[in-house]
Amino acid sequence: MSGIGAALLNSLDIGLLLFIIAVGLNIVFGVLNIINFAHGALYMLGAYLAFTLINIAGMPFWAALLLAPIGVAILAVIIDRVLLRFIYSRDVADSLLLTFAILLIINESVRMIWGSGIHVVQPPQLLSGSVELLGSSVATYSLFVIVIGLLLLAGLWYLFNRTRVGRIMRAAALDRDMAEALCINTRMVVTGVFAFGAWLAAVGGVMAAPMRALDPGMGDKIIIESFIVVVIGGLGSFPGALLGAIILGLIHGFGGRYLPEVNLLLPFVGMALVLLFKPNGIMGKGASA
Amino acid sequence: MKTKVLMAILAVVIAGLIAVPWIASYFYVFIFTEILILGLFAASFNLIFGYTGMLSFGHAAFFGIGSYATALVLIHLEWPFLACLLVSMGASALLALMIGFLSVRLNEVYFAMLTLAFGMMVFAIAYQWRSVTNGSDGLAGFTLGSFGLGLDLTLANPSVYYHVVLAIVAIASVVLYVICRSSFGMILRAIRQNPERVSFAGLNVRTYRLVAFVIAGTFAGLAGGLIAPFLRVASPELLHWSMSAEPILMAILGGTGYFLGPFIGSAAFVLLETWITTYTESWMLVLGIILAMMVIFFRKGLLGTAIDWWMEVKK
Amino acid sequence: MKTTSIKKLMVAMTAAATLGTAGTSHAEDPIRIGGLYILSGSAATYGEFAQKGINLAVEEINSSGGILGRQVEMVYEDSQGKASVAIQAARKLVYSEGVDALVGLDSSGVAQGMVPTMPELQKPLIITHAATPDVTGNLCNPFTYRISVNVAQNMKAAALVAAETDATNWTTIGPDYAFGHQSWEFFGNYLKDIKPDVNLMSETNFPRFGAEDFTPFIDRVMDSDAEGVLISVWGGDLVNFIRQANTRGFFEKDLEVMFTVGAATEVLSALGDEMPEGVHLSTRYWYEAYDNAVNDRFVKAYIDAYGTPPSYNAEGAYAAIYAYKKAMETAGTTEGPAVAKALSGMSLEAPNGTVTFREGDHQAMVSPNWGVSGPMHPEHGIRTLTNLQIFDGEKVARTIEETGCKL
Amino acid sequence: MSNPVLTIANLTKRFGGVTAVSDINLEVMPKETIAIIGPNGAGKTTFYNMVSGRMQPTEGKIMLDGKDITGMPPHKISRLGVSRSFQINNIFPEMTVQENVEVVLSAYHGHSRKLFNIASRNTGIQQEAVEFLKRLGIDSLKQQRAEVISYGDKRLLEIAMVLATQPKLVLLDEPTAGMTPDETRRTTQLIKKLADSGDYTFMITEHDMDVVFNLADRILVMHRGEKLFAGTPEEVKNHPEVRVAYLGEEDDEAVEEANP
Amino acid sequence: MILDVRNIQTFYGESQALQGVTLQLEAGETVCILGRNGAGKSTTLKSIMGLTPPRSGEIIYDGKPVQGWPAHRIARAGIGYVPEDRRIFPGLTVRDNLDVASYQRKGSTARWTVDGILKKYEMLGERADQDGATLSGGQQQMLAVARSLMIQPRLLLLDEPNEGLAPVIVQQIGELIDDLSQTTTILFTDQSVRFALKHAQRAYILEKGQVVHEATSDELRSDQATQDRFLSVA
Repeated sequence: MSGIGAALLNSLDIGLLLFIIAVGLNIVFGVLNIINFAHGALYMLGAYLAFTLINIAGMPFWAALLLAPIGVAILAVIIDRVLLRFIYSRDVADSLLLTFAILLIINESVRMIWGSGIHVVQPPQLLSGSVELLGSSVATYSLFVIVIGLLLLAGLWYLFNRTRVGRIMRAAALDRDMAEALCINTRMVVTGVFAFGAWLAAVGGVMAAPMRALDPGMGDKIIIESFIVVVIGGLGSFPGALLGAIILGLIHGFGGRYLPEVNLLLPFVGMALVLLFKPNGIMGKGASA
Repeated sequence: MKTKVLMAILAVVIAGLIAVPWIASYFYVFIFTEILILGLFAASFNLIFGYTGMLSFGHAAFFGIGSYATALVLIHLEWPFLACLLVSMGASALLALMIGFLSVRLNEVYFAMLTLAFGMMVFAIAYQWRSVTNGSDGLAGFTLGSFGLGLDLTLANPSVYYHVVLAIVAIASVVLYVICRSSFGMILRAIRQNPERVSFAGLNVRTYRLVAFVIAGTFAGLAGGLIAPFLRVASPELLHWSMSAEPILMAILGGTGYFLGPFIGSAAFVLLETWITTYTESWMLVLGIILAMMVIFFRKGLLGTAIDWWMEVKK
Repeated sequence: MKTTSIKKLMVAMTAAATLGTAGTSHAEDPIRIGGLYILSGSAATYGEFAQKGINLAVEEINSSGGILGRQVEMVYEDSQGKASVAIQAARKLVYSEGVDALVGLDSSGVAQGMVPTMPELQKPLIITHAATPDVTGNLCNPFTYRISVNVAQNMKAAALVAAETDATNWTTIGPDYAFGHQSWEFFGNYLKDIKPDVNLMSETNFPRFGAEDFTPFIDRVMDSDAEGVLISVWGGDLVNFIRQANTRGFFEKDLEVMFTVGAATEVLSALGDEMPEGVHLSTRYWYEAYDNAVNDRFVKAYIDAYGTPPSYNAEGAYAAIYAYKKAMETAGTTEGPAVAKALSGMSLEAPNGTVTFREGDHQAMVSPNWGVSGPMHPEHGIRTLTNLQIFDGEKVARTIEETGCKL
Repeated sequence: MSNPVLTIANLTKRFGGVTAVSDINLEVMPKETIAIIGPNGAGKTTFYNMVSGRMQPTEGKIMLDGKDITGMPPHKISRLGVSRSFQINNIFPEMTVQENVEVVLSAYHGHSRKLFNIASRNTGIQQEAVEFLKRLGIDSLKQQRAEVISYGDKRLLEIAMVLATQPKLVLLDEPTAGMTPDETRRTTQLIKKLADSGDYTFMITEHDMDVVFNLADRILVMHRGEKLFAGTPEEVKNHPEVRVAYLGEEDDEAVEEANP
Repeated sequence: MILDVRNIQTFYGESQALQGVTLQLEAGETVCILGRNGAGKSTTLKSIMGLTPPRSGEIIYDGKPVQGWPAHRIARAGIGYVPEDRRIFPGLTVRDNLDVASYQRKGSTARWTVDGILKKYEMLGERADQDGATLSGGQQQMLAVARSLMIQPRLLLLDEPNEGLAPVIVQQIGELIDDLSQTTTILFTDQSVRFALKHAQRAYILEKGQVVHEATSDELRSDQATQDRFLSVA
């Protein structure tokens, strides 16, 4: 039985990291109707910035967790102002293509700046051990990821439901014209939301850095996973993103253990099934066939 | 007058293409073979994207299945090449029918995501079904026998193979072109511009989208059948989603609004890659910048922009 | 009027098409060697290592008079780890860049696709990294050589190491593609031969390549009654694997753990002291394993130039350039078929000793290095290897019959 | 007496708790022009959407020529002979004016299933398309891209496309909305001419009362989803309840009753 | 003069909705725009608000030309807007619907606050924590008007405030307009002559995107011919 407990914890660990990464993708889609192909690249940037701050500048992990995402968010503002502003009024296909171009540019830039070697970041001393839980030892850092993921979920819920800024974002997403007529500068909301999505991607990157080796392909590895999370949970729904992330976490956690022959196939089967029967995702708005 | 000029240009281009092995350096035989095959792949994609308005992110599934089909037939049955291509087209048509049947009812993002999922499922199967597909290594080491139809062609000679590809791509392009210009093709263009109006004209839009999807898949399969002997390998990367991105980039680069756009895009893509990689390893960076510029400023692609420019000059 | 403009167009087209063609080679032109490595994406670090090794060799050779009195010039292409890309890139190197010889290949899949096309290109290829046995086996041909250790050699050595342990129940954790599966198959077969009473468990573990999270597989092995485990995960995946295994207490269990690519320097330097002590690590070349002048010079030059000890991949690439120097000077020409022929049966002094390309299959008779991870190196920031074992190259190689190569 | 083209019985549409269309009964006779009017929110568009198959009715029946078409998808209803125009332009912007009509014609004639007949060589359909453009007086624009012609001409093009399927019943949804007064006059005359030709049965919604009274043989007045009144234009003009609906003369007594 | 609209022409794509609309409002007035469906009433308000910027013509608010400004800037200048279909933000509570709109110009004190409104309009106060979308039509209308007050408007644009509402509610809306008109300039549209004449001092009649008649309420009340001609079915 210890196997199931361990697999469960492991699934949660994978799932909540995926949630942290994918929820930004989902918010950007929900509010801006943009499928951000470069989301994985922004996640990678977050991880590399954390590496630079921790291993090269010698800062503590906590400082990197604070600073790296801000750096990526600033870059996102530039991307928004220089490139994306041209395509907000166009159809989704254009945003897919433009963000794909941005992905290529960021990927190659990362390789030019940081080289192609494998880098690792140490978890902070406080979190580097492991604890006994559910009959198996679990890395303290994994628990930290789970906790941060849940905190982020709570924070997002609080932001969107209990703060004025969050409500303004929702209002702007629901009805841009009406929001404008109520003194809300929706153009700024758009930039802000894109930067916020990038910030979340980068938080995911910093969180991943102590458990995942950094290499210039790490963004590509995560982007399709993030799509799967978002599609399964429901485009534009962040509780959906959590559900999707946990489902994918379970597929990896249990699929790897009990169905290793098809563990490459399973996520895509899950994604296709959801799209076939609930195209808007399990928690998506107006789900219908 | 205008048609005459166009026909003359086309004739020169075709004559030039036929003459490639004699007028260009040997390497360009390979480059042009690749351009033609990828051009056909991109043109097949553009039937559903540029004409019908469906952004598929799984088109490589058909390209890949075509390459595996040809490779498998060559390895196990040693049939003539033409027969291999027919098997490739059949296999991809069948796969397109299955995927299309489930996918065409979804729109936009959902269609893109579902085709991505199906494409990656096919990739995962090819990657892991070692007994049939040889897993991650792919199928290699097959040799081309005869061409078929009693023609005595040394297919192993790259120049000969180039001419065979040129002939087949030319025939396939004419067929695709006729389909695009047919009443059916007109309906497809109408569906992209205004699907609802088409259904109010009494047509089942879903059926038309499916037929277009299957035709596109079949021609992608033909392109895949041509690429396997050219690359000497059928490997899983031909099925990967990043391979699905290539025809999208080519179609956009060349111009989705024109039949020849994807071919121009394929030529630009392959030549750019060849030339740029000579000077820098950061080819992806250059490609990213070019793509961003195309999407933002030249949405009509190279061909569209050139035609607009020409019209401007003539005025 | 019209004919003239068409003629002009034809001329222009021809000119454009001829662009980029290499001129015919003259004696004073440099000898060009094409390098085909992964230069982008997750595994780009391997291409970078090879380039570092090659650059050293080229600098040394050029500063001491070149090959046949001509300077050496490298031209690189990115294989992207894809066979389809690599084959077209090789054609570009040969037909457009006019290279005289090729080195390279990291991925086995790429090698499997590439190798059958070599006779068509009529240029020799020395594989410096890709380890699939087939390219010096049933896919062998007169133009293809390998200077690095292949899976069969490494697994034969691994079986010898494993046979000396007390473990009888063996399983594996390997990437879910050809390399992982092949490693396990060869290892199992050899081990069964040497020590018939071992038990090869049917419960094997093949996480997907690039999986990032290996915990489910680590747990599975820990829950099983395995006593020995062969781990062929490599690169960034291996770094992830070991860090995750540490947190699960995997190395505290009473297990014989063998990492088939564990002593790769990029992995060791990424991990530092997170690499546990007392596990079996292998690499295709360990920089402190050889006590000879060539190795001393190579290691010193490498550390001076790049600040880190050389990886196996850099060594293979470095030696390959010297192999071409010797072969071209033996043949007295850079003509592809002649150079290829000269390589067959040739021996050269490389950092890992005297290396001979066996005539029967063109595989270099080299040995993997197996050792046990020891204390941290005082300067290099990586684990040292203790109990180093270097096997006789002939002894760990398959027989020609076994390879299936008919040359 | 001929049979009605369209028979609508107890047609009702509810969205959640809101009843958008409530229990409408109507018979449309061949060759007549019937107008449907009513203030905003009266349910005209929902009514249209049900007849053309865009929405499924909650209750009731729609019969075309005695055949039950309730709940059929739009393309089937269109095949059976109901053709509609839309409030906003619904053409193919990147095609020429003539091609716009050809699309509809080839759908109607079944050419759309032919993969290998070059459309531009199909002279039969081309001539027919030009015929329809002539009928609407826009044949001189046939080679223009549809997106560049004037707004009024686009609406005429749409009517040409609607007519091209030889429909038993033509639904026009605010055919003169957004037109300049000049265009409105021209369009009204054209529709009048088509209606007088006796070839078509029209159902029209329109806010411009001049247009309505000019064209309609009968008028159905809807108010808050219900049929308020149906009759000839004269009757409608003089009907007190209709005046109330439009001018908003609330029954003051009713207000007081509800507000004791 | 607080608002001076001069000959504006507005298009939806190529469909011309306004064919040159001209109207003026003095500060403190309550004015109504009458007209049938599709006459251009809503478009006139949206054009003033900057939501469908006119292609030509001028809009002078408080002495400043505001055409071409983004809508939020026009709103910040003090024009409040209540759209035809109310457009309450679903999923946000009544209080939050008010809160997102709260805006205060620098150097001025806010006359309207969330708490102040919830207190003044009991109906909203009782439902402060209810999802705005679950309110009845009339309640939503109240909320929409209240929400527009949160930007501290000096001029309020109300688009068909009565549409689809029961008579008793219409009466309440009328009272609300009367109350607000004590302190705020109001421009509203309506299809109902009776209501308009009861609550506005002047009216413009729009037809086919043009002002076809302009009169004080008293004049129009006795002018049956004009009423019938422009507003009835006759």
